[in-house]
Amino acid sequence: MVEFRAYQEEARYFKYAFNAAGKVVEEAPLIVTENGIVSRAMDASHIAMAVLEMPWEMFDEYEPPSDELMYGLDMEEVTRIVRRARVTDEITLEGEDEEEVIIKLGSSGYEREFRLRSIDIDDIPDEPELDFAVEVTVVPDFIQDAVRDADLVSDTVKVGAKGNTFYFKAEGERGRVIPKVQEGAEALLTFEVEEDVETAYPLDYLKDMIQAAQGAESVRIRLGQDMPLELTFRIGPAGEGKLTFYLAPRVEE
Amino acid sequence: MVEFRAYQEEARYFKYAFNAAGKVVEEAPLIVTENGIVSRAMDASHIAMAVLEMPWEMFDEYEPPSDELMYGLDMEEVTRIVRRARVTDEITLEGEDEEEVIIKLGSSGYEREFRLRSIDIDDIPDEPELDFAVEVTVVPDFIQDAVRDADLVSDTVKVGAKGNTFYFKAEGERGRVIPKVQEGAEALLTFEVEEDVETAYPLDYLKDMIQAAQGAESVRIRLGQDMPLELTFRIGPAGEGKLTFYLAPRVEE
Amino acid sequence: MVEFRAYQEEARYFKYAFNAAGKVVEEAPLIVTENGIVSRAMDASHIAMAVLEMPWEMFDEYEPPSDELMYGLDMEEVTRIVRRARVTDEITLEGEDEEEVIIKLGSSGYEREFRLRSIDIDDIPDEPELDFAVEVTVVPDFIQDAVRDADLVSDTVKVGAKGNTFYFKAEGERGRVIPKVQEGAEALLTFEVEEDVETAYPLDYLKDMIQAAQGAESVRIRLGQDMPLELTFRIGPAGEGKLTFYLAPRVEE
Amino acid sequence: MYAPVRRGCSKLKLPEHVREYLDRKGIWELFPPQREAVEKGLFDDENLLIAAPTASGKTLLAEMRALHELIESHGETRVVYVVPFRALAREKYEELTNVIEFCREKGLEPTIEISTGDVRRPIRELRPGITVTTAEKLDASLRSRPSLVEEVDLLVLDEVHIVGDRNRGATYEALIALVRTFREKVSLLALSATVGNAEELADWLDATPVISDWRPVKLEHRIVEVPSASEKDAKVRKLIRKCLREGGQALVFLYSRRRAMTEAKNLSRTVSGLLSEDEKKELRTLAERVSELGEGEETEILAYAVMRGVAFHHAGLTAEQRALVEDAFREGLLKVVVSTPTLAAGVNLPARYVIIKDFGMRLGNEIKPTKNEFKQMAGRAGRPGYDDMGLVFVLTTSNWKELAEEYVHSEADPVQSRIWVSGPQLRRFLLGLVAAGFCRQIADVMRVALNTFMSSVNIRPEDAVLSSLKMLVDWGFLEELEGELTATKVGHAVSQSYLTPDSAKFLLRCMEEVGTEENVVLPSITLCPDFQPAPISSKSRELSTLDAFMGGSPSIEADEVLELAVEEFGYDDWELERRLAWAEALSDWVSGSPDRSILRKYDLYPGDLYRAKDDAAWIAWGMSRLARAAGITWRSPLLSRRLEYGVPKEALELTEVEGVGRTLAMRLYRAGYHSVRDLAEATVPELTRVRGIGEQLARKILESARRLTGT
Ligand SMILES: Nc1ncnc2c1ncn2[C@@H]1O[C@H](COP(=O)(O)OP(=O)(O)OP(=O)(O)O)[C@@H](O)[C@H]1O
Ligand SMILES: [Mg+2]
Repeated sequence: MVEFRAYQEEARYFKYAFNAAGKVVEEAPLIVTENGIVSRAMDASHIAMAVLEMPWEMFDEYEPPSDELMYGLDMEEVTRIVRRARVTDEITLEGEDEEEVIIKLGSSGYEREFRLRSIDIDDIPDEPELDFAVEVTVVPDFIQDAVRDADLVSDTVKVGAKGNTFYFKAEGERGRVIPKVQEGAEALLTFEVEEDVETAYPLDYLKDMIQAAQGAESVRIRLGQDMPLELTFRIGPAGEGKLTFYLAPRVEE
Repeated sequence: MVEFRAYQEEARYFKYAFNAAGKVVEEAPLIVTENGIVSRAMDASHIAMAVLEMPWEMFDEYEPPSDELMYGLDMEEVTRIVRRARVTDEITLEGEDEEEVIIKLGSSGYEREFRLRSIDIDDIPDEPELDFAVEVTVVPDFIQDAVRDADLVSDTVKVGAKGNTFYFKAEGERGRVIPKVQEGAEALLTFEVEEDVETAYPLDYLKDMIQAAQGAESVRIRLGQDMPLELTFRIGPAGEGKLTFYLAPRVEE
Repeated sequence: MVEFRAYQEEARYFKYAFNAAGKVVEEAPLIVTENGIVSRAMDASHIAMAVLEMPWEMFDEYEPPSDELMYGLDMEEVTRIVRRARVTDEITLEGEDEEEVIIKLGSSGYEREFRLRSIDIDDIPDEPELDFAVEVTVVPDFIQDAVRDADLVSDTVKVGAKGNTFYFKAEGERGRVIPKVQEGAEALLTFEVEEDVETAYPLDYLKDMIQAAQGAESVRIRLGQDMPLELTFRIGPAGEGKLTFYLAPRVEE
Repeated sequence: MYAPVRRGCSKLKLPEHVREYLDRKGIWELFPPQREAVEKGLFDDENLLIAAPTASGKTLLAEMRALHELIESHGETRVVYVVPFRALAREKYEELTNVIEFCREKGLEPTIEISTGDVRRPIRELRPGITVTTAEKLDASLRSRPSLVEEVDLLVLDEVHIVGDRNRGATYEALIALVRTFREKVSLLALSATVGNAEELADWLDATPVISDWRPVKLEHRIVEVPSASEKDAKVRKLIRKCLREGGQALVFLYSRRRAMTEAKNLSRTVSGLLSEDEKKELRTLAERVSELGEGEETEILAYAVMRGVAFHHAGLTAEQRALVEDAFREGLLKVVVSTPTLAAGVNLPARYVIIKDFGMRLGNEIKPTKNEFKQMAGRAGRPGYDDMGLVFVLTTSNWKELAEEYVHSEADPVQSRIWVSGPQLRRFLLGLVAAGFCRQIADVMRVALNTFMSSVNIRPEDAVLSSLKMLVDWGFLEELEGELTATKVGHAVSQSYLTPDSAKFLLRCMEEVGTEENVVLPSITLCPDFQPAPISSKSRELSTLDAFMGGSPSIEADEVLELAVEEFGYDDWELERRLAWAEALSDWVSGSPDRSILRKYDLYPGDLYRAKDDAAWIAWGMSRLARAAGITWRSPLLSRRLEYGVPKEALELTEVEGVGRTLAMRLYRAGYHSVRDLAEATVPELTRVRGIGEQLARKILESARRLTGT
C-alpha cells in the first residue's frame, strides 16, 4: 500500500537537483515525514556531502506518511530515471510499503512508472556545523563558467576572497585561469567577507555539483581558510527547498 | 543512362525512415517498378526485418523504369548519406544502368550528388503473414519514452495489453519500469484487443527501430502472445508510404 | 606591465576563426604592431598554413605596443579557451611583459581571466605568392556541406571547375560524392575561371578549416591545377580582418 | 617457517657458474626451499620434486639446474620445460632466456624456443638448449614421433600438481607416464604447488621430495561474518580504502562474471577518490587502449572502471584484454581487480589484500569455493618486495563460517590421477600408446599404464586396461592378434586427431549414418563430449528468429545427430539445449555473420566464442581425417579453416593473405576481390578505398598477395 505521496506539476524543480546529487553521492536515504522529505549522504570517499531538503510546501500535493519513513536510494538509478523526465512532465514520488520507491512521470495522457527497490543505507551523516568567514551569492552562470574554465588547466581550483573581489583560480603547466567578480557587479548578488581567504578544492566534484545550478536562480557559496566549501541551491517553484553540498578542502602538503 | 528517377521536395519524409531501417538491417534491396519503390530485408541474425513501401504517389515526380529493376544497398552507407540531408533539402533517387544508385540532395541552388555502387544481395525474404491479437496506434512520444525508459533497467522489454491498458514493462536488478497508457487517453489513438497478451522482446533492436518515429505522426503496434512484434510508421507527405519492422520475440525458459 | 590591449565587444568575430586556426596549426606567433595583430604559421607536417590578419580597425578599443612585439601561442590552449567564450562575451587580448598573453572574457559583470605562457616559435613562414586560375566565392553552407559529404567516402577530395560549374568530388570504395554549384546559382557569389582545373586535397585538414565558416558571411576559394588551395574568410564586425588558409595539393602517383 | 634466512649463499656448495649467474641476477641468498633443493642434490644430478607455495622461487631452481647442465655439457643438453597451459609459456620463456644468454656469453651456442602453437603441428626435433612447451603439445608430438622422447635430456615439469586437474590433468599424466617408461634415465625436475600428497607424487616420479611451506611473505587469514549483502558491500569498500591508503593493491574474488563486472563498476568511485593526478592521467591512456580492444557493453564498462583504477577479469574477456589488465596490475597502475577464481589459477598476480567476497554458496552440486580454489586465491595474498604481509579476508555468513575455518587450517587436498577416473581419457591414452608405436604387446601397454599415477587411486589397472582395449577393438580402432596390438587406419586417425576415442566413435557414426554436410557436421561437433560448451543463451534456439514464423529452413539439421548423441552419452535437456545453441552460433560464425551480431544474439562473451570456434576447428579437422581414413566422403571442404577464420567459403582464400582477418576478408570480398589473384592485381590507392585499410596495410596486403601468387 502507498505510504506517502508527493506530487509536483513540473519536474523542472527536481530534475537538476537530483541529477547533481546523484553524481556526487552513490546512495542516499529518503527520509519522509509529515514536514516533507529530506536526505543526507556522503560519497564513498568521504570527501563530499549532499543535503537535500524538500518541505511539503514545495509540492503541489503532499500526502504525508503516518510515521516517519526511511527508504534507501541507489542514486545512480535515480539520476538515470530523472534524466528521462522532461522539464514539463508531472512528477510524483510515492512509497510502496517500505520496500519500493515509485517515481511516476506523466505527460499528455500517458504515465511512466519507475519502481526502485529500497536499499540498506549504512549510516546517515550529520550536517556539519561550521563558521564560515566568507558568504557570497552569485548567478549560476558565474560558477558554471568558473568551474569549467578552471577545468582547462588543472584538477584543483582555489576559491577565495580578497579585498572586494571574489574569485576562482586554477593553475596548470600551460597557464592560469582566474574567473572573478567584484562587489557591485550584477553577477554578485550578496557579498559578506570577514577576512581574506583562499582554499583549494578538487575540481571533479565541483563539476558534478554545479549541474544543480541549471535549475536555480542563484547559488550561495560559503567557505573559510582551509575549511570545507558549502554550495547551496534553492529549488522548488518559489525556492522553498534547497540542495546543499559540502566539499572537503585539499590541503597542500 | 538513367533508369529511373524519384523526386521529393522535402527529405523529411525519408530521412528518419531510412536512418532507422539502416540501423536495423545491414543491407537491403531497392526494387523499383512502375508502381513505386519497395525494399525487404532481414538483419544478419534473422531477428528483425524491415519492409519499406514507397508508392509513386509519395513522390512529387516519378519516372518509372521500363522493366522491374533491383539494386543492392549497403545500408550503413545509405544512413550516412541520409544523415547529411537537411529536412528541407530536395531529394532525388536515381538509378544509373544497373550499377549505381544516385542520391541527390539540393538546397538553395547547389546540388550534392552521392553515387553508391550496387551490391549483391543474397536473398530477399518474404513478409511474414501473421494474425495479431492486439492492434494499437500511439503517438510517437509514447513509444520513444517507453523504449528509452525500459533501457534503464534491462535489455529485454515486455509489451502487453491487459484489460483496457496497453503497456511496456521492464525489470532489472535495480527496479522496474512500467510506461503505460489507457484506452481513451490522448496518446492512444486506436485500441483493438482480442485478448490479453504479454510478450518479451530484445530492447537493442527496438531502440534502433524507434528512430523512425521521429518523422511520423503515429505508430501502429501489433503483437500476439509469443509472436513477433510489428511496428508500422507511415511516411510521405500524406502518409502514402510505410516502413514496417518485425521483431522476433524472446521466449523465456 | 601591460604591453598591448585589444578589446572587442563581441567574441563572435574571433571565436570561430581562432578555433579553426587552432585545429590546423599547433603553434602560432602573435605579432602585435601599431597596425594591428597578425599571425602566420604552418602545421607540423608543412601541408597547411594559416594566416590571420586583424587590423586595429577590427577592434572596439586598441592600445598598440611601443615596439613590435611577438608572443608564441600554443594553439591547442587557445582553442580550449576560445571554446569557453560565448558569442556575446566581451573579449580582451593583452600582453603581460613579453611573457604572458592574457585573454579576458567578460559577461554580465564578471570577468574570467586566462593567462597563457608565451612559447618559443621556431620560424615564421612567409605567405605564398601564387597565381590562381580559379577564383570563386561561395556561401558557407556550400563548402561545409561539400567537405562533410566528401568525408563519407574518402579522405581525399578533388576540387575543380569545369565549364560553368564549380564542384567538389570524392570517390571511395563504396561510391562517389559530387557536391556542385553552377554559375548563376544563389550559393555561388562570384565565379572567375581562366581554365578548367581539378586538383586533389587531403580532407582532414579541410574539415578543420571549414570550422571558420561558421562566423563568416562568405568564403573565397582560389586554386589552380596541382596548386595549393587558398580559403579566405573575412572576420570582424565589418569584415575588416581575415583568416586565410593554404593547403598543399595531393598529387596522385 | 617465516624466519629470515640466516646463512648466506657463500656457505652453500654452489657450482661456480651458478654463483656467477645468481650474482648477475642480484640474488644473494637462497630461499629455504631452494637451499633444501641444493642440499638434496640439485646440482648432483638428483631428480627432485619441489612442492612449495607460490612465489617461493621454484622457477629459479629450474633456471639453475638448466644452467648447470648446459654448462657441464658445453651447451649440448636438450632441456624441455613443460607448462600446463599456453599463458604460462611466455612468462617462463622470458625468464629462461637469461639462462641462454648467460651460456652464449660463455661461448656456448644453445638456443631457446617456445613451441606452443597448434597441436596439429608437432615438434619435429629438439635442439640443444631449452624448449618451452605445453603438456598438450609435447604429448601430441611424442605420439606423432615417438623417438622424440629419446632426445630429452632434462625434463622440467612445472605446475605438476595440474596432473590432478579435471580438464588438463590426463594429458599431463600421460606425458609423464610415457617419459617414465621410455626414458627412465631422464634428468627430471618437478615443480609443484603445495599438495596433500607430495610424497606420493615424488614417489611416482621417482624423485627426491623437497617439501616446504615457506612463503616469502607472511600470510594471515581473517574470517569476517557479515550478515547482509549491503553490509558486505560496505565492508569491501572499507577494506579497499584501507588497503589503498597503505599503498597496497587488492584482488576481489566472486563467482560470476557478471557480478565481477558490476562489482568493479561499483568500486570505481571509491578507488578513484584515492588516486594521484599522475595515476589518473596514465589510467586515462590505459582506458583508451581498452576501448580499442573490443566493443559492446563489457568493453565500455571495463574502460570506465579502468580509468578509475579498477578492472574486472574473467575468461569471457579476450586474451588481449586480460593481458592488458594483468600487466597494468603488475605495474601497480590498477589498484583493484575483481575476478572469478580463474585468475588465481593462472598467471602470477599477487596483491596485498585478497578479498573472497562470497565464501559459501551452492552452485549446482558444488560448493563454492572448492578447497583448492580457496587455497589458490588465498595464495595470492602478499606481494614479495612490496608487502610485509598478505591478508586474506573471507567474508561469509554464519552457516559457512565453520567450513571457512576448516579450509584455512587444513592441508591442501591430495592430487589424484585423472586418467583412471575418466574412461575416455584412459582410452585416448591407451590408443595413443599403440598408434604411436610405443607398444605392441598388451604387456607393454600394461607396463606403461603402471607408470601412471596409479598409487593415488584405488583401482585394479588390469581390468580397466583390458576392458578399454576391448572397447577400442570393438570400435574398430585397434586390432588384436594373439596379444599383439596394431592400430587400424581409422585408429591412427583417431590418435592423431587428438580426439578421445569415445568422441571419435560418435563422430564416425554421425558421419556414416547421417552425413558429412556442414549443417550436420556442426551439430556433431558440438554434441561430442570433447566440445565443452560455455554458457550460451539457448533462448535463441526456439522462437527468437523470424525464420520460425516464416517457414524458413533452419541452418542446421540436428535431429538425427541429436538422437545419436542422446543414445551414446545420455545428455539431459539442459545440456542438449546448450550444445545445439552452440551449433547454431557456429553456423552463424562460419557464414561470416559479424562478431557483434553473434555475441548479441546468443548472449555470449567474446572469450567464450573465440575459444569455442578454435575447439570446433580442431574437432572438424579431426573429423575430416577420420572420414578420410574410414573412406567416407567429406562434404564440408575447408570447414576447419572456416571455423578458425569465421568466413564463408568464398572469402576464405582471402584470409591467406597477411593482414586480412575476418572482417577485412568479408569487406574485400564485397568490394569485388574474390581471390588472392584479384588482390595481387590491385593497386595501393584502390585498396585504401576499402574501410579499415590504410596505406601501410594496403602495401602489406599487396606484398603478401603478390608473393602468394608469384607475381
Ligand atoms: N633466492 C631468491 N632471492 C630473491 N628473489 C628470488 C629468489 N628466488 C626467486 N626469486 C624471485 O621470486 C619471485 C617468485 O618466484 P617464482 O615465480 O619462481 O615462484 P614459484 O615458486 O615458481 O611460484 P608459482 O608457484 O606461482 O609458480 C620471482 O620474481 C623470482 O625472481
Ligand atoms: Mg612456478
